[in-house]
Amino acid sequence: MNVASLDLDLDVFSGPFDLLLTLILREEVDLLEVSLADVVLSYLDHLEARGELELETTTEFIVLIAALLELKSKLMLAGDEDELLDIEPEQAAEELLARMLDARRYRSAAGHLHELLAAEHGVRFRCAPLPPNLRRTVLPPLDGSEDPRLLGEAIGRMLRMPPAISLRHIAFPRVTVAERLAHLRGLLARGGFDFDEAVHGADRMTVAVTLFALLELYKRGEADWEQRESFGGIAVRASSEAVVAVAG
Amino acid sequence: MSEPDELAPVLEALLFLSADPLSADELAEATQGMADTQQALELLREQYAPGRRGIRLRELGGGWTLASDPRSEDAARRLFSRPRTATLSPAQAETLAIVAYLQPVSRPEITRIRGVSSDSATTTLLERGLIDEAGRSQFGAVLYRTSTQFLKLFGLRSLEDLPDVARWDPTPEEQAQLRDRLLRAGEARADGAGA
Amino acid sequence: MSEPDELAPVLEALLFLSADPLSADELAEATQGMADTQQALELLREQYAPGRRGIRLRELGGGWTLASDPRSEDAARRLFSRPRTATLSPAQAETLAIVAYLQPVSRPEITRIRGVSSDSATTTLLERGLIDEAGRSQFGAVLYRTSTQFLKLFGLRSLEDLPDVARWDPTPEEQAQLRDRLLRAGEARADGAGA
Repeated sequence: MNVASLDLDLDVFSGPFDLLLTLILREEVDLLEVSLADVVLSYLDHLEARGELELETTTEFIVLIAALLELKSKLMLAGDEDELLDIEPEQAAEELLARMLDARRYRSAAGHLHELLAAEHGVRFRCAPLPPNLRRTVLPPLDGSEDPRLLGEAIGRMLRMPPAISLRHIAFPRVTVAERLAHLRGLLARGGFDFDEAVHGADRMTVAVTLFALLELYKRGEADWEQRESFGGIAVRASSEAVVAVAG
Repeated sequence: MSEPDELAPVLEALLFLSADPLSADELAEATQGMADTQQALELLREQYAPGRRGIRLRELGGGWTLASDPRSEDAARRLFSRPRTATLSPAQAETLAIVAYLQPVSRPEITRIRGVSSDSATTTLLERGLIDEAGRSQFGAVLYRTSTQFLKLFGLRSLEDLPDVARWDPTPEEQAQLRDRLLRAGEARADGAGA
Repeated sequence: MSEPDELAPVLEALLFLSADPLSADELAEATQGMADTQQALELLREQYAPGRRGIRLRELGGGWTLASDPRSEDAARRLFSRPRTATLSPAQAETLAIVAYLQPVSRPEITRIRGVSSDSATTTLLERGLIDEAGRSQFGAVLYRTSTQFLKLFGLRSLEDLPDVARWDPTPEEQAQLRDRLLRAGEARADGAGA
């Protein structure tokens, strides 16, 4: 089988691996919500069921998973605030493609090295010490011929820390239910609104918090809504009670 | 100045004695321009033409070196009771290929390309003398490069003998297909699932 | 059974590869009696008749061996016995720096700081007399310190004369001990490589 058709059954997704990839790249499934560990476990189960190791596809799988892990870690720990959650699907696809090509390239090069080595089969070299009368004398270097700065520089190089993963820029939810309540009440005061309009241009987190705020308004009897079909628009209006209250 | 046929035996002796390949310059320097080194090497090359002798003259690792003819391998294995070199595992071959093409290259970089840790492969390649340390990267990671031993064992005159790595890249059409596969392979299913 | 002139090149290869003389019996066993070993050796002897080649076939201590022709000795001496000054490889320089600044220091510590095995560098430094053993750590690992020879090579009167590393320190504001900082950086690099 190829990696593409590996069947997955995850919390947020069930279907073949290539579909998951496609959905991630089209941003229809949030990579942050995909448990890559579960994907790996599924693959291991699959391998166990097959009882054999398919080297080619396993390598492809490892490269893809590694690339997804890196993408995911970039999403979680964006190095710069501007970059936060800012990987375009095309960019992600290009990166995955570049990874696959890189891995493929050096795997092929490794195959070529195997061929070279095989072609040299049976070629041996002489390995014998020089006759004593020809042995190279190694002169002890002169006193003071080495510069102590060499040592200080070496220490300096080894003191360098590798680039640290910064946790500074993890996005903590900055939007609060109170803020969204105020926003929705403002819209309601104008008579009513469409939910899409209320969250126009907002990020995922804001959409979720706005939905909470809407539920809160409903619970308090301030708003009613209507949705004519699944996934259709949600029309929100002030509840009749509230209207009466206002009118009264 | 003597004749090439007087110089050839001297070069032969030097090549016999030296563990490392010797360049024409090194040979010329050691023989202090006794005669034309290139002509003498040409002469030696004829004497060592494949099939004539049990020893071959090879141009490897930036110089000239003598090596056994592979036809004696069965006998050599019986006599020395060890194979010429251990074979490379797939992980070692991939690591070696990355070092050969990208040198100097660090371990994290190798790991990034392979998608898996390459520590034990790197250590084995170092122990077998196929790669050497080559300083540190700007982030402090040890860098690696291939050794003369690598060129010798793989029958290469220099790194230039390695084919262009782009040779194994898929054609632009295939790349476009791969890109499509990544972006849209599951689209039919995605649409099916979304309905 | 093949002819002596097919066996001769195989014997030639075996003699070429072996550092020690090989007896006729050993040669016969390795070639599993392909042909008459004595006849093939006779043939080789003719090919290697003195004066014809830069390599000679000699009978030595009950066996046969190849050796360079004495006429190439001048050139060989120029090539091989030129005195050479040993320089420090990057791995040796780093290992020596760790020993110089942290002494006494153990091999496992050196490895942790460098992030790669440093056994061969340590061994070379010991052989060159630049470092000495200095007892054992509480965990039983051999400890190293620099030698008087080291001070001479670097033109230092005492270890106090070692330059202040602050000059090359990428983060001089760090307060922790040099040893702890080196270990921490080494381990951080090792973790990064494993990711």
